[in-house]
Amino acid sequence: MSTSTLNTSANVPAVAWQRLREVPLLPAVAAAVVLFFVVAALAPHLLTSRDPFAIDLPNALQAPSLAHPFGTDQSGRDLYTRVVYGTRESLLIGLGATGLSMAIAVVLGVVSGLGGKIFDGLINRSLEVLFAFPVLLLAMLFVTVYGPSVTTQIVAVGLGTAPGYARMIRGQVLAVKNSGYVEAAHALGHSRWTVLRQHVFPNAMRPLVAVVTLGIGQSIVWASGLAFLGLGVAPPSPEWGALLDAGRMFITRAWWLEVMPGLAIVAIALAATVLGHHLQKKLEGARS
Amino acid sequence: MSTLKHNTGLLLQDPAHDGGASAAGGGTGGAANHPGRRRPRPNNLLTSPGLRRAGGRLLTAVGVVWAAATFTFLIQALLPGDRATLLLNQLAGQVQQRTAAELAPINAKYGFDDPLIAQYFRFLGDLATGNLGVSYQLHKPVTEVIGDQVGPTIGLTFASLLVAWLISAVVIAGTARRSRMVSSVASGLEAVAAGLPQYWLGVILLVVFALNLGWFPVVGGTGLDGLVLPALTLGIPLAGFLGQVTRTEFEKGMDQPFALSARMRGMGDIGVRLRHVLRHSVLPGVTLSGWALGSLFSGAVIAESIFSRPGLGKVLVTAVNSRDLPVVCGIVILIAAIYVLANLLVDIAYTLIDPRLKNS
Amino acid sequence: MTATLEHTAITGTLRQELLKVRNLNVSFSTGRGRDARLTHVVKDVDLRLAAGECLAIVGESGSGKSVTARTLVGLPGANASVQAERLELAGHRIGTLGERQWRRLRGKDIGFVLQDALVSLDPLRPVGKEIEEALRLHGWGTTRSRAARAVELLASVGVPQPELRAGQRPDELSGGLRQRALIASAIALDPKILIADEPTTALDVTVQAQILELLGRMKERGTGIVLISHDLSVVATLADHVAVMQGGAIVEQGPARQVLYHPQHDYTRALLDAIPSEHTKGTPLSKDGRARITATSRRPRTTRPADAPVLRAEGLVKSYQGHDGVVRTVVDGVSFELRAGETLGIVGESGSGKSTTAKMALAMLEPDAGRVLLDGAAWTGISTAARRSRRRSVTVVYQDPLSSFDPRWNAERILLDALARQDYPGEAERAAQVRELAGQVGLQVEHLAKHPLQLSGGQRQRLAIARALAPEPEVIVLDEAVSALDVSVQAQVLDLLTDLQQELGLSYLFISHDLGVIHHMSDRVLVMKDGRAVEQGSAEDVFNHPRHPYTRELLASLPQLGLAPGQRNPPAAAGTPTTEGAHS
Amino acid sequence: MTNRQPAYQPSTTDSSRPRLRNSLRNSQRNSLGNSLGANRGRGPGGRAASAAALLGVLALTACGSGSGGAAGATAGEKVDGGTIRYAHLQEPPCIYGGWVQQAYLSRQVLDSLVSQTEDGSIVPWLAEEWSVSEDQLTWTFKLKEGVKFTDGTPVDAQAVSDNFDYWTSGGNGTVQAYIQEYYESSKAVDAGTLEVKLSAPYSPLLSALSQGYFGIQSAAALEERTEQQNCEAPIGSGPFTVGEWKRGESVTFNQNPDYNSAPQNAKHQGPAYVDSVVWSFVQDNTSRFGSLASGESDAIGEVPTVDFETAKSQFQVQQYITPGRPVTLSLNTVEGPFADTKVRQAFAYSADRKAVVDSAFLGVVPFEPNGTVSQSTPGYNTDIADDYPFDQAKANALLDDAGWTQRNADGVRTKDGQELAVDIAFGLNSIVTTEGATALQNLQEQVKPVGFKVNLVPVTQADLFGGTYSTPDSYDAQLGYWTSPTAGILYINFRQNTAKNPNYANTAFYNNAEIEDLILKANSAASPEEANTFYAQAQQRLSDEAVAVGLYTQTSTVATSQNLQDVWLEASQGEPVFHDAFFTE
Repeated sequence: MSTSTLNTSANVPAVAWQRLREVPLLPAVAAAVVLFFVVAALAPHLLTSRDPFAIDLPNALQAPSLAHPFGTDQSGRDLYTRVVYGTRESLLIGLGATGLSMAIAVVLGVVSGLGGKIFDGLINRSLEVLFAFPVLLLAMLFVTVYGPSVTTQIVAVGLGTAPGYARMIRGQVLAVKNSGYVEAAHALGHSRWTVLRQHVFPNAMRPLVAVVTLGIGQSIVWASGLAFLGLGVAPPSPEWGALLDAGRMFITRAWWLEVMPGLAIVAIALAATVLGHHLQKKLEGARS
Repeated sequence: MSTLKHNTGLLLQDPAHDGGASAAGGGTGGAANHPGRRRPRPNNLLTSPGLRRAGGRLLTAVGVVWAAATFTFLIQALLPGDRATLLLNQLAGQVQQRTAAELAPINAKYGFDDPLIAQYFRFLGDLATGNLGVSYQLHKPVTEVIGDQVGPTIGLTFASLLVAWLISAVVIAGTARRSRMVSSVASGLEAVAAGLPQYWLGVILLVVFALNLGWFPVVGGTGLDGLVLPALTLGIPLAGFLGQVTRTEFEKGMDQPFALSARMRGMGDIGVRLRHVLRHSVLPGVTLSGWALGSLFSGAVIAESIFSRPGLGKVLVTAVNSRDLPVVCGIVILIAAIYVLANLLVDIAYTLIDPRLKNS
Repeated sequence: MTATLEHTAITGTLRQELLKVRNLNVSFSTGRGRDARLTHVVKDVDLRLAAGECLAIVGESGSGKSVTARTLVGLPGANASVQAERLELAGHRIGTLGERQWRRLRGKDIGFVLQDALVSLDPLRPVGKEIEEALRLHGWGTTRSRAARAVELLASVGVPQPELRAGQRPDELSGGLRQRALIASAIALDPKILIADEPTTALDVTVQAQILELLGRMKERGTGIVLISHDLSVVATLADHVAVMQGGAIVEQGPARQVLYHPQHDYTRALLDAIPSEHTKGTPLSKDGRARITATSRRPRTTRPADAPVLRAEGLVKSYQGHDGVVRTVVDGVSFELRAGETLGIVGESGSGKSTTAKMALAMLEPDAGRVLLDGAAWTGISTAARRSRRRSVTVVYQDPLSSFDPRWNAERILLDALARQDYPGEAERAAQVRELAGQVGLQVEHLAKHPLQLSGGQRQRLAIARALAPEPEVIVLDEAVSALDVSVQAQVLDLLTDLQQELGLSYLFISHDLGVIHHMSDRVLVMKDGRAVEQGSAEDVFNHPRHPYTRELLASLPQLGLAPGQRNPPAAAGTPTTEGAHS
Repeated sequence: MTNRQPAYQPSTTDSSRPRLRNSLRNSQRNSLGNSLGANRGRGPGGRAASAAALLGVLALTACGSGSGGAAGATAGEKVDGGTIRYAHLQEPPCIYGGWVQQAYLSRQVLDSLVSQTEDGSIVPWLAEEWSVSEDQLTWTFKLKEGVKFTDGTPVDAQAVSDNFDYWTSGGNGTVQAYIQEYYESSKAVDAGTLEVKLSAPYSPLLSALSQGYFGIQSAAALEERTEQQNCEAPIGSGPFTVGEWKRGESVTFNQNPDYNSAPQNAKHQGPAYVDSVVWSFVQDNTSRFGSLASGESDAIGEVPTVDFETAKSQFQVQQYITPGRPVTLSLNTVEGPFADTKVRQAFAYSADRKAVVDSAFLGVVPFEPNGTVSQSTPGYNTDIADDYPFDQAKANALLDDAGWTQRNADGVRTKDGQELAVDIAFGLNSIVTTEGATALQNLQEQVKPVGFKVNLVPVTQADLFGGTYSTPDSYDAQLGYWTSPTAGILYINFRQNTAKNPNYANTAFYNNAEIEDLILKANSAASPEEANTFYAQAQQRLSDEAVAVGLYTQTSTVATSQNLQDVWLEASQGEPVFHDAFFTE
C-alpha cells in the first residue's frame, strides 16, 4: 500500500482509526480505567458534582440508582462521589508506597549488585531479615507505632514490599553487569562510571516501569488490607480501604457499600496489572 | 569419543565455557569437554560442602530470627506512650494519666524502669534459653499461647497454599498456549484474582456461600467444612500470583524442544503438559511459595477474623494492639522461623523438581 | 523435476517406498481480524524416500526445511494449514490422520531427532526414562522390561556403561552421549523412518563424526533417514539424495553426488562456493561486490618492522575455582605472537580454552601467570587506567552481536559511542565518520537508524565489525565471529574481513571451532585442547602436515566435501556470477 | 429434677432488708471503680454494677408479642436437655477476672451472695438474708444451707470469707476498685454466718456484690490449684461448670446436676434445663448474626445494629441500657477553643445530635442528650434533655459573642487569625464502635454551618491506653463512657483535679468547687431521694457549663431463636443467663 494516497486530509480519521484498531483491546481498556482514576485523583470535581462529605441523613443507605450510581452510605453520602474523591488518597498510597519501595529497592539493589562481595553479602542478609517480615505484619507493627495515616500507610507498605523489589533489581543489575554490551563497552575503553551511566543504570531500570505499574495496584490492595484491620486512614476520609472497612458491617443490608469500593480497588489493581504486563511484554519484545 | 566427565550443567557461569553464553549453532557441545583436572565429586550430602552449606544456613536462620526479635523488641519498646500506663488503662478500659504510685508496681514487675539495653539483654537471654516470657494480657507462657493457636493457623496456611497451587496448576495446564481467546481469558482471570483484596473476597465469599447459599458454615470453627472458604479467601489471590509467574514459564516450557520431542515420540498434548512442562514451570512458583507461606501466615488474621476461626492471627492483632510484647515477639519469631523453614523446604523442593540445581 | 523423476525410477523399483510427498504446501496464518495474513512457508515440495536410504534436505535458516520435516510427523506448528496432493509415510496416508492416529504413528513408525539433546530431552529426567516413555506410550512391555530395553537401546547406539547412563540426566552426559540417548529414544520402537533435524549442529566436530557414523549404521540396517541440515559437508557423508530448499521451495533435488559435485542451480552453487576450506583460501567466498574501503585514519599508524609482533602472549595461565571448590586450569601455558597484518587462527573444540585466551589477549581478563604485550609494552598486569587509552588498539567482535549491543541504542548511536572522541571533535565530523564506517562494512545509511533487533544476522555482524573498526585498531579479536551465521552470510562476512585486512593492514586474532573457516582465513594456526596449545604453525603446516595426534583427529573428523576434489568444479569456474543468491 | 432448694424465709435478725443508700462520701475516693475493659472490635467495655431502680431492659420480641423471654414464645412443648449454642462478641483471657467480658463468662459458673432485680432491689442468692449494724460498719450474711461447690466442698461462711480475702489481696482488681478502701475484714461466725467489717459506711455494697466480679469460688480450688487453672476453669457453685475451652473458638459450659442455689429472681430453682452451653466467640458482626440466621447458633450477644430490625422480626431480642456515664464528648475546658464556655455551649447547640445518633445507629441505640449521666441511671436529670436543642441561631450568636466573628474561605470561623478548629480524639474500635465513628462523622458535618471545623483523630489502642491522648494539650474533645450503677459516677468524673490530689478521670479537666460540693452532698445524703436531688443539681450545673456533650448510651443486647425460651439479661451488668433457658419443639 502506498502511503501517499492515504495521506490526504480526508483519510486522517481513517488512519487514526486504523491506528486505534491496532492497539490491543485489553490494555486500551486498562489505560482508560487508569486515566479515569488519574482524573479522579487530580480533579475529582470533574467527575462528580457532589460533596463527598455532605451528609443527607434522610437519604441514608439508598441502593444504587440513577441519582446515586453507587448508592448512599449510612449518612446519606453519595458513594460514587466518595469513591471518586477517595481515589486521591488511595492512589497516593499506591504511588507513594511503590515509589518509596522502589527508592529503597533501587539503592539496595544497585549497591548490592555493584558493591562487591561485602556489600552484597550484607544487603542480602538484611533483605533476608526483611523478608521474614510479611508485608502485613511489618505494616501492622509500623502503624501501631506511628498511628494510622496516609503517611504511615505509605511507609508501612513501602517498607514491606521493598525487599522483593530490591532482590529483583539486584538480579537485573547483575544481569546487565555481566551482559555482552557492558563487556563490549569496557573493551572499547570506556571508564567504569561511563559504562554504569550509559548502560548499567538505564538497562537495569528499564523493566522497573512494568514492575512499578504492577506494584501500585498491589500497594493499594495492601493498604486497604490495613484498613480492614482497623489500621487504615481515619474516617470520614473516603479512602477506599476506609470505605471498605466502614461498609463491611452493612454487607447484609447495603451490599453496595462493600462491593462498590471493592470493585474500584479491583479495577485499579487489575488495570495496573494489565498495563504492567503489557509494558513488560513490549519491553521484552523490544529486546529479543 | 571423549571420556565422560561430570558436567557442571547450564547454571554455572563458567568463563571457560567457550563460545559465549548462547550457543546458536556455535561450537558449544555442552560442557562435556572441560579440562579434566578435577576430582570426581561425591554426591553425599554429609561431605564438607554440604555441611558447610547447612552450617551457613543455620547461621542465617539464627541471624534472621535474632534480627526479627531485635526489630520487634525495638519497635515495641519505642512505641509512644508509657507501657505501664498502657497496661493499667487497658485493664480498666480508661484513657487517662496514671499516678506514679499506680505505675510503680507495674514497672517493677516487668522491669520497665531498667535501662533499655538491660531489658534487651534480658530479653535476648530469655530468648536464647527458649523462654519467650509470659503474656502481659493472658498471664500465660507465650509458648503455650502460641502452642494453643498455631495449629489452626498452620492448617489454614497450608490449605491456602494447596488451594492456590491446585487452582493455578489446573488453570495453567489447561489453558496456557491454547487459543488466544482461552489463554487471554485465563490470564485475565489470573490478573483479577491477583488483584483481589483478600478481606473483600472473604466477605463476599462469606455472604454468598455461607449466608445466602448456606453451603458452608457461617462460623467456620476448625472443622474441614469450615476450612474451605477461608482457604479460598487466602488461596485465590495467591493462585492469581502463582498463575502469573507459572504461565510465563509454562509457555516457555511448551516452546522448548523437549516438549516437541515428547510429542514426536507419540505423546499427546495433555501428556506433554502434565508430565513434562508443568514440572519445568513450577520453579518460580515454588520460590514464591516460600515467601507466600510467611505472607499467608500473617494474612491468616484476615481470614480468621472474617470466618471467626481460632488462630494466631487474631492473637497477633490483639497483642499488637495491646502491646503484649512477649506475645508479639513470640509470633514474629515464629513467623521468621517459618519463613526460614519454608525457604529450606523450597530449596529441597527445588532440587527435587530440578536435580540440576543440586550442584550449584 | 527431472532429477526427482529419475530418482524415483531408480529406487522405486528396488526398495520399499517409505515416504511419498507430492505438492506439499504449508502456510501459517498470523494476526487477527483485518491483520490476518497467510504466510506460505513450504511451496510445492515433492519428496521421496526408500528404506535404507538417506534423503537430505539442505537449506539456510528460513528455507522451510524444518517445517517440512515437522509436517511429516503432523506437527507443523500452531495455526498451520497443510495441503498436499499426496502424503504417504510408511504406508500410511497421513494427510487425513486425526490426532489419535498420529500419536500411534509417531515414535513407532517415524522417529524424530531434534537438534540439541540438552534441551530436546527433558532436562529434568534421566535419559532412560525418556526412552522408556517412548516405549510406554506405545504400550510396549512392562515397567521392568521397558527399563531393561532402555539400557539395551542405549548400548545399541554406542553408549558405554548404559545402566549408569540410563539413570543420568542430559546435563550429566557429554554432548555426544546425550545426542545418542536422544536418538535411542527416537528409535526405541525401531521406526521405519528416522527424521533428524540438524542432529549434529551443536556438536564438536569429533563428536559430530561419531553421530554421523551412528546414523550411517542405521541406514545400513534399513532405516530410511531424512536428514535436515544447513551444512552441506555434513550431508555429503550420509545422504543418498539431496534436496536443496530456498524460500520454501526445493530448488534442486537429486542424487547426492550430482547435487553436491555437479550442482545445476545457481543457489546450490553459491552455497557450495560459500563453504570456506583449504581450497577457498585467498579467494572470495561470495559473489557480492567488494566493499568500498578506504583508509581514513586520522592517526599516524604505528610503524614497526614487518614481522614484529603487534600482540604477544607469553605463557598465559588461567584457573577458576568452581562452586564445588575444585580448581580447574582453563588455559595452561599458552604463548603466541600476532604479527602486523596477519591472521592468527585459534582452533579448538568447546572447552579448549580458546575464548578465555581471547579474553586475556583483550586484557579483559588478567592471566594468573604469563603476560600479554601490545606493541612490546605490557598490556596485562597494568592498571585499568593505564590501559584505557590503548584500548582502542585492540577491539573485538563476538559471536552473538545482538547481546553485545545495548538494546536501547540504534546502530548510529552504537557507532558514535565507539568513535574516539578526540579524533572527531565536531558532531558533524562524527556523523560523517559513522556513515563512512557503515559504508566500509556494507551497511546502508538507512540501517543506521535501526536498532540491532531490526537488523538481520549478517547486518548485525557487519555493525559489530564497524564498531570494532571505529577506534581504528591495530588488532581485532574475532571470537567465533561467524559461527552463528548462515553459510552464505558467513561467506560475505569473511570476504569483508579479508578486504578490510588488506586495505587497513589489520591483524586478526581469529577464534573458531570451524576448521574450514580457520583454514580459509588464517596465516598461522594455533590448535588448542584442554587449555594447552598442542600445535602451532603456519596454516599450511598445521593442516597439511599435522604433527599432534589431536590435530590429526580433528582433521579426520571433518566432513569433507572435497573428498574427490576433481569431481567438483573448482571455485574459480563456479558458473557465471549472478545477482541471485544468498541474502542475509 | 425437682427443686430441692428451701424456700426463702424472712430472717429474724434486725435489718433483714438491705437499706439502700446511694451515697458516696468524699473520703470514699475511688469507691466506684470502673470496669471498662479494653475492647477491640465492637467496643463496649465493662459495665459496673447497678444499684439503680431504673434499669432499662427492653424486651423486644417477634411480632411484638409478649415481653420477651418465656412469654414471647409462639410456644411449643418444652424439651429437657439440649445444648445452647451461643455466639458472643469477645473472648477474654480468663473466665474469671475484673473485666466485664469475664463477668459474662463467670456468671455462668459462679454464684454471688446477692442478686439484683430489674427494679433495682436486692434479693437473696447465696445469702438468704443479711443485716447491717447501726454504724453501717458490720454486715452479717446468713448463707443458704446445703450448697456445695462443684468440687464437693461446701459453700460455707469460711469459704466466702476466704473469697473476700482473695479479692482484696489482688485476686480481682475490679473488686478492689469497689471495696478495697472500705473492706476491713471478714470472718465466719459459724458455718452459715458471715460477718464483714468495713472501715467506713458503704451503702452500695449489696449492689456491688451482685456483680459477676463478686462470684464466690471454691476456697479449696483457689488455695490448691494454679493461677492458670483458676483462670481457665474457676470452680463455683453455679448452674454450669467449665468444660473445654478451645481458645479462639468456644468455651463449653456443662450443666451442674446438683445445682441448688439459683438466685431468688431466677425463673426456677434447681439445675439448668439444658445439658450444656457452647459459648463461642464470633467477633465478626455479619457472621455472628449470620450464625443465628442460619441456625448455627441458638442465641447471640450484641446484635449488630444493621440487623436489629431483622432480628426483631425473626428472633426474640432483649436490650439492656447501661447506667453510668453515657458515651459523651468531654470538652477540654482548660485549653483551646472549648476553654470558653460560650464556645462549648455553641457546640452543643450546633448539631442535631439526635438525628446524628439515630442515623448512625439506625435508631437502635437511644440518643442521650445528657453529657454526664445516662438515662438508665438513678438520679438522672430529665430536664437536661432540653437544655441544648439543635439551634444554629443560638450557636451563631454565642460564637459571635465569644469573638469568633470572622470566617475564612472554607466557612470556618476565625478569631485573631485562629481557626475555630477542634480535635476530637476517639479510640476507634476500642472505645468507639464503627457506628459511633459514623455518629462523629455526622456530627462533624452538622457543626460545619455554624463555623466549627472538627478534626476527627482516631487513636490506636496502644496510643489510647498508653496515655498519648490524656493530657490537656492533646485534644479539644474526647469521646468516652463509664458504666456505673449510680449517678455517683459524677464524683469520679468531676471531682476537682488538683496537684495534691490528682483526678485524671476528669477528662474535661473541669475544676469547679461548687459542683464538687453538690456531688459530695449527694454522696453523704441520708436517702436516695435526697442524693438524687443533689445529683440532679450537679448535672444541671454541668450542663449549664456545657462541660460534656452527650451522644448515645451503651447497650447490651441478646437475640435468641424462637425455640429457645427464658434466656434473660441479668440486671447488674446485662449478662445473659442460661440457667432458666429451655428449648421448645
